[in-house]
Amino acid sequence: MRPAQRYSVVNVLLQGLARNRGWKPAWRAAEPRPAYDVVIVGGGGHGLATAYYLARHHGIGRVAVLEKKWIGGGNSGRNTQVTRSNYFHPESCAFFDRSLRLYETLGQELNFNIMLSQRGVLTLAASNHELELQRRWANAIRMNGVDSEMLDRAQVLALVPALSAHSRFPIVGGFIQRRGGISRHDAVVWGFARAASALGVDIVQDCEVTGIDIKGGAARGVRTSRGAIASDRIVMCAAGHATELARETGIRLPITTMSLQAMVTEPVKPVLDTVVISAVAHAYVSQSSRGEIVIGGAADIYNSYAQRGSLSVMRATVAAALELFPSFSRLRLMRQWAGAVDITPDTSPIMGLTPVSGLYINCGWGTGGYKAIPAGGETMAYTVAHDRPHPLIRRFGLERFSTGALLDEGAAAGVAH
Amino acid sequence: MLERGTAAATAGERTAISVMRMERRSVMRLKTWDARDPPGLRLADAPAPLPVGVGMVAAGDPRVLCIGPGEWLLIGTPSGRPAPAGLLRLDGAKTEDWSLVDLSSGACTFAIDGSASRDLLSKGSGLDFHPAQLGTRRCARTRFAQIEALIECLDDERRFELSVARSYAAYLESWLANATEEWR
Amino acid sequence: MRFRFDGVPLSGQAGDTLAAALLANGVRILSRSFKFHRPRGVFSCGVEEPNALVQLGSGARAIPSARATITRLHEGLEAFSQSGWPRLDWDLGRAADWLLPFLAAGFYNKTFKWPGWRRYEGSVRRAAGLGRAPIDADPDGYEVRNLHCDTLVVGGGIAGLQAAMLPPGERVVLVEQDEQFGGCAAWDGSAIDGRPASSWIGAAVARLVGTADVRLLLRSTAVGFYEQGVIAVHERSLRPDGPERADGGPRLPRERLWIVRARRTVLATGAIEQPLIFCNNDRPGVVLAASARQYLRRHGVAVGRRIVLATNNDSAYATAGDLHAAGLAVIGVADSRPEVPGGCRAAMLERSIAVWPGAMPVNTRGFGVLTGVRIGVLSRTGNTLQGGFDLACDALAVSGGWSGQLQLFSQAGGRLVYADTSGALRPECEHPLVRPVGAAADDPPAGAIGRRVAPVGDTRRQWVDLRNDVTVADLELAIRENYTSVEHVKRLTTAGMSVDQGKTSQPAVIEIVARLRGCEPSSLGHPTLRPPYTPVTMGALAGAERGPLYAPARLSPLHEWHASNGAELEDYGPWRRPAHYARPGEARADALARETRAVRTRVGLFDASPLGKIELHGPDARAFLDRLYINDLSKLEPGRSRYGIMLRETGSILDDGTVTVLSPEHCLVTTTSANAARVHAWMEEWHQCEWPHLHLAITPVTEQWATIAVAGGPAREVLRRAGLDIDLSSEAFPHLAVRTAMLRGRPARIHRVSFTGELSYEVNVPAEAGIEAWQALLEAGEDAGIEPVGVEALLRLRLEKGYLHVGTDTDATTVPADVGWGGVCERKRADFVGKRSLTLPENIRADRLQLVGLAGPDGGELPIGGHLRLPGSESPTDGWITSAGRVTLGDGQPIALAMLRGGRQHYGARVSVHDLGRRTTAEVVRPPFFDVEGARLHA
Amino acid sequence: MLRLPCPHCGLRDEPEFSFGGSPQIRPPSASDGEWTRYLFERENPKGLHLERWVHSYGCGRWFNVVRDTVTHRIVAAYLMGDPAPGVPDPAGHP
Ligand SMILES: Cc1cc2nc3c(=O)[nH]c(=O)nc-3n(C[C@H](O)[C@H](O)[C@H](O)COP(=O)(O)OP(=O)(O)OC[C@H]3O[C@@H](n4cnc5c(N)ncnc54)[C@H](O)[C@@H]3O)c2cc1C
Ligand SMILES: NC(=O)c1ccc[n+]([C@@H]2O[C@H](COP(=O)([O-])OP(=O)(O)OC[C@H]3O[C@@H](n4cnc5c(N)ncnc54)[C@H](O)[C@@H]3O)[C@@H](O)[C@H]2O)c1
Ligand SMILES: Cc1cc2nc3c(=O)[nH]c(=O)nc-3n(C[C@H](O)[C@H](O)[C@H](O)COP(=O)(O)O)c2cc1C
Ligand SMILES: [Zn+2]
Repeated sequence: MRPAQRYSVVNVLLQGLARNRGWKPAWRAAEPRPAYDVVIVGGGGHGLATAYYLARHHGIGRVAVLEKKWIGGGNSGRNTQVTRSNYFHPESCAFFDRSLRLYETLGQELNFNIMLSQRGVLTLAASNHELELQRRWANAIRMNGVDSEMLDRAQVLALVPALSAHSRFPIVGGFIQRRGGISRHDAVVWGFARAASALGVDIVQDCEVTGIDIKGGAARGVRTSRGAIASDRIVMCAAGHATELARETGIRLPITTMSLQAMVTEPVKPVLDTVVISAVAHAYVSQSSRGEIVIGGAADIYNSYAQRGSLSVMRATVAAALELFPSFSRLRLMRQWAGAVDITPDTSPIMGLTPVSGLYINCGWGTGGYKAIPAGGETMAYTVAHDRPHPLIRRFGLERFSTGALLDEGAAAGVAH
Repeated sequence: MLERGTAAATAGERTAISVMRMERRSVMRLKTWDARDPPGLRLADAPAPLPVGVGMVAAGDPRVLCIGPGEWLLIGTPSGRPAPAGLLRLDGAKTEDWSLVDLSSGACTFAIDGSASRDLLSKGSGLDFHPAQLGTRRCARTRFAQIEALIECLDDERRFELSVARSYAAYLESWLANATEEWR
Repeated sequence: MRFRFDGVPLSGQAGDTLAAALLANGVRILSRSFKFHRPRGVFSCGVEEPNALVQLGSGARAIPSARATITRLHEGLEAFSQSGWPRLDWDLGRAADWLLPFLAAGFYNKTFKWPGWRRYEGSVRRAAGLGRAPIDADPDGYEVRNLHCDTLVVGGGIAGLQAAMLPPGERVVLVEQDEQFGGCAAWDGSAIDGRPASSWIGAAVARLVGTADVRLLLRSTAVGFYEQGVIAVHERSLRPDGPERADGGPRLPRERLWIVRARRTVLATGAIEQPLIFCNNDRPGVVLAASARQYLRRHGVAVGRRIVLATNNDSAYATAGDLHAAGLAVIGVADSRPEVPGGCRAAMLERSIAVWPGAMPVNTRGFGVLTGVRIGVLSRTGNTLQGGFDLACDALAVSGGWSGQLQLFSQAGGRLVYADTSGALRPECEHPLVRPVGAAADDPPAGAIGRRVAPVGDTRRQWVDLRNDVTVADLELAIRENYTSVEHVKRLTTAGMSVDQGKTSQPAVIEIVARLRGCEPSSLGHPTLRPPYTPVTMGALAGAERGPLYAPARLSPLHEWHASNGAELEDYGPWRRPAHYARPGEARADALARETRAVRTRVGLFDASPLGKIELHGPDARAFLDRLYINDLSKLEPGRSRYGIMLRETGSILDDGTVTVLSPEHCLVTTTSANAARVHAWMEEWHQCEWPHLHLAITPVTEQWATIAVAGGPAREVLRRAGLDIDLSSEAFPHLAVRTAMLRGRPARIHRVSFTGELSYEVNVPAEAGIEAWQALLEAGEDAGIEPVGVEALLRLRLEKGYLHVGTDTDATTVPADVGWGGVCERKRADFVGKRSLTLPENIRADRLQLVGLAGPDGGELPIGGHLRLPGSESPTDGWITSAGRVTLGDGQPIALAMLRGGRQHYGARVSVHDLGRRTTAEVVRPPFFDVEGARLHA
Repeated sequence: MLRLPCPHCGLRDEPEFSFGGSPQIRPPSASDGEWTRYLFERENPKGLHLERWVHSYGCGRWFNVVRDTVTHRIVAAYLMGDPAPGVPDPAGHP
């Protein structure tokens, strides 16, 4: 099943001639019903994608996505859009590459242009030691069947000439995943919402889940700011708010919620065609299709739900961006914001079952879960439909924090993005 | 780079700012086991007990700076070296609950003088340099130009000493040279 | 003053802004709009300007998207338009205007999907963007200044100046973004306390300047309110943005960021005038009414000759009066309110200016620039038209009410709600740290306002956000498609997302969205108001810490010797150290081979000063260390050292080094150079937070010492010749012992430790004596063929010995058993940090990665970072090479250390090595690769 | 940028400090499960948070802070070992 009204050039022209008055809602404005087969808490990318795949792959249509504010208002609508699959561990690499593959056809599948731009993600090395570690990393990725290339200094500068100005640290080389890149975060959220809604999913905004009802060790429903809703399958996709949501169920999470900032400059004509990441200068930089230079860096250092960034961390991030691109110092920063990200001790996500039957969890994406949205949704949908973890996410279960079998992507996620 | 021992930046007759790298001098760090302010600790032959309260400085030779709870720096004249043994006396019953470590070779100090010295310092650190906060005979450890530093005010109006670890000396020299350009 | 716009020479007056000068020169079109390439002219006179963005200068000092309205004119200024091809006034992109019906909000979501966005991206990106980023490094400087005060006053208008007059002793900072104090009153001719405002302002400023502890900053904008009263203030144009001053005057930074810590903040930021919304309200010639007045009164520039005014509030009448008084043709004032206040009417009557109550513009005419306006007469309800008339004019000055500038109030956590009376966001309640005053607080209130949006007309041509080309039709579409939250509306239509951040559009967007949704505007909230209030140059944010000052480089006390003796200096963590000492014409690999050979066959001298050194004093010092290291230190004798490993609580290796007991209550530990600060912090944390009852003091002493390692067979001889006065024989001074001695009349501490596998001593002398000692040792070793060796040689030599390099061979998951230290942990009875974790099931799995040696094929190479696969293995990888090199002596066989799955079970096996598409094999061997018995070490 | 009141040095800027997270009670003899819970689980409250900071670029002392994780308001700062003012001490000390 597809949305009734196709998005196409023909329709854009036809509707344009009709003063655009014939466009239908991208997704229905749904009122919460008393009961659902599956209730998903959190209308971010992961919640919406889970709903979409539940309906699409598993024929479960009586699904509600409950969002306390507006969909995409969490981290999915405020990230720097970096999409890549060059992860170190085989389990991560397989999962994130599945996600990238889904992204590659997502625009067509959802009939919504998500503006995937596979312009390459370049990670710089400032010393031989760093280059050696990158080689270990690049080889790991290749061993997992994913593209990755080492570049020497000349190749790096040929690819990104703006890096060549003199600065504090040398550039000795780097490595690139050419299939990596950026896409449009809002479009991913809206595209999933529209497609899910067309398959019957209710997307309920301004509906905050205030509690989860559990009886006899099994999930029974949720209490919300708009009344109680019964469901024996509940998926928590609340990112930075996961701890609060889970607290009442007795599930304690290994999550720290912190502010991660990003910022954009005034738009300029194209100057940067690649996503550039550096660990020594803690920043990553890309240029959006509207022309803003989009900059991200390290998370603020303390627990925070404030969705606002510290001035000192912002200044450090700008300084790091200028260390990479000294000529950008005359550009002006136009906006700085932050999201409340859900950080785990091993920087890998948490996905799967919980000790409460019928209660599923998806969180711990920290600084890098945007790129995971399609595969996160696909595997969570499978997990909910079969009540067992999808093979791709077996290693991401909550149990690993009791066995100690962590999946440390610290090296791979050294810089937040 | 700044020339050692020469005024770095002057404007008109009145020195707006001068920054000089100082000679090595003796620096001893005294620390007690118990950080809760131990009372009555005094240097041998000194009339007054060690200053208590982080940031307080007692004049003398050596000059004593309270840089943390139960932690002092004893700063002597260049080349002078206070003898560790028998230096301290405790009025209380406890004995020798402290360590004294020579750090003279590990520090690098810049003397900052001039009407603009507070302006210069405020470029490197978020400390409040107002005389009411950091006046004569007050000191503070802080983050200055990204590095750990000790700043001591010798004189309300204009004289300060800025100490950092020796390995940062060259960096700080270039930083200061850059920061004083406007007064040159 | 002469200046150029798009190459055309023009002239203006000192004190003018670029916009004023362009207006005076009759330049009406300054830019093209973002999407539809419609011609645009000056719209305002301040930071809110959405249209008049130009590129200033060229080359490394170019400034993209400068607001002409706040750019000071200077001699020789060069400005360029940023859009329009081939020419600004004859732009082919104009064709896009015909596409207007199709390029509605979010159209790109619906198109460009086949065959993929990448196909279209290039042209879209080229069409987007505003100015051009310079590509050469910025020659100008920037700095940060910190400031403390009791009261920060933001805005230097009348309200701000009044707020700054505080009792003596109060520390006050007043910042004003403009070139002058006084705000509107500086030019609007008003009177204060019965005297002309300008004289009041002069007196007020003089008084403030003369007050101790009051600081006034011009051209300085408060851009962000951060936690606990930290406000970022951006000071611009400390010197003219022209070429570098040649006269050698003070070299001021170009811009500054003031970080102000204020107990209280007063927002006297005034208000920004809002536009009216009607068809083709974007034509050059349509300007904000108060801006028209300001151009006239402040710069003597008329925005047109035949001017129509349109307003929904009282403020535009002052403009009408002033324009008329200046002899310009003021055709009349259309006021959308059905009743015009008597005062306004009377003022117009006096000047015989027509007033049309209940009327507002509904469309404009013109080709390129404005030539006429159609005024519609509103019905009683205001929702329909009763008729209308056309007027010819070349300027239309509009006022749609005022919006107090409360962005900082909102950033501080204050809540703002939309108030119908003023048609703008107002504070909902007080804030403990921030108090709005003056026009920002709507004080005195602007009064109820009339209709702002024309009730009729093609909404596709009613512009709401001029900069991002957003129309009322876009808002309608967003609501129709269920993007109903103001945040969704913003993101779909991009209204308020450009460089002006919606300063002249946000109130109207909220009003229109509320109307379309059929709800109260006050119920909608508003898009988050984020820093910065006006865009801030990135250089100013970074301050001085750019280029070479970006991150401090630490230098050894021997640095000067290295630098003048051919050392190749590289960054190792925060330290800049000699990688090797190159001889003329020598390649890196050859230098490395020569240096390693020197140590193995003769003797080497190595600067180990960055090695972390921490002293611990106190009766519990040894007990304390025993709790931190996996090694049993309880029986370590004074004068002896032991190699030690410390763990994180998760059991993984944090650092390694030696622990030395100097006397029963005095220990010294060494750490890796990179981790020295971390280990010190780690010790303090455990002491202060967990074991405060232990009696000891921890003192980092790395900086105090120069540490010189003498390694190689003749090391003993070298020390003796250098004049060391102690018995160096193995009996008197065994491996892992420490002695104090005098070296050339100075006290030295000598450790017998080795990271190379050779007989080796570390000589510690006070830092300032380092170079002298180094030279003395070089001299003493001359006969023995001593050579200085760099970090790379040292790392190669330790590899041969199979010694661990923490951070290279280990990562944050490596536990001691993985690297062969499991037995030590098991044998130690006492508890130590990390011990509990070592028996977690995960940490005792047999298939963990373990450190092994690899011996490569002769003549081949073992690449660092290459991955390994065990014979018959199914998994993509079974480990990787962590360090690699060649044996120094003999055949130069490739050797490596590697982390291999279940490694120690596989000694003797052959593994395949995979590196960037190449494949070799290697044999798994037990390290070390050299001097297995350690004969050299104990020699 | 936070400004934190060091009990020894007074109000200082965030970059002078390092964050130590919420203090955890180390279980003396723990099962594997208890131990991993201690290692990995986090309080992470939305609202008041008891946390530790160290004045790394100042006096070097650790101290306790009660801070609101939503507004970032600092409610209290007190010495190591002291009970949180107004917060009942779990060990039952006054
Ligand atoms: C500045 C920044 C930059 C980033 N950059 C990247 C990047 O470049 N690449 C990348 O891959 N990732 C990046 N990330 C991370 C990425 O954005 C997130 O990991 C991802 O969006 C998480 O998606 P989500 O659906 O889990 O969470 P969210 O999008 O945060 O969705 C969670 C939703 O749950 C809702 N919710 C919470 N509690 C409740 C409740 N009780 N009731 C109802 N609803 C509730 C929230 O309102 C929210 O909408 C970045 C993050 C930030 C903040
Ligand atoms: N509604 C109206 O008709 C109207 C509008 C404006 C002013 N006024 C009158 O003018 C009188 C004085 O007004 P006022 O002083 O409140 O406002 P003002 O507009 O005269 O002054 C505000 C000043 O603040 C500056 N400013 C704004 N934001 C800033 C920032 N972030 N950083 C630094 N500077 C910033 C502006 O450049 C301006 O100079 C009021 O009594 C009012 O009657 C009336
Ligand atoms: C990739 C990217 C580009 C953005 N570009 C802009 C922009 O051009 N203009 C703008 O005002 N905000 C831009 N934003 C920021 C958003 O306006 C907004 O600040 C962010 O989504 C967080 O939401 P909030 O500020 O409403 O909390 C951008 C955000 C992202 C992630
Ligand atoms: Zn302190």
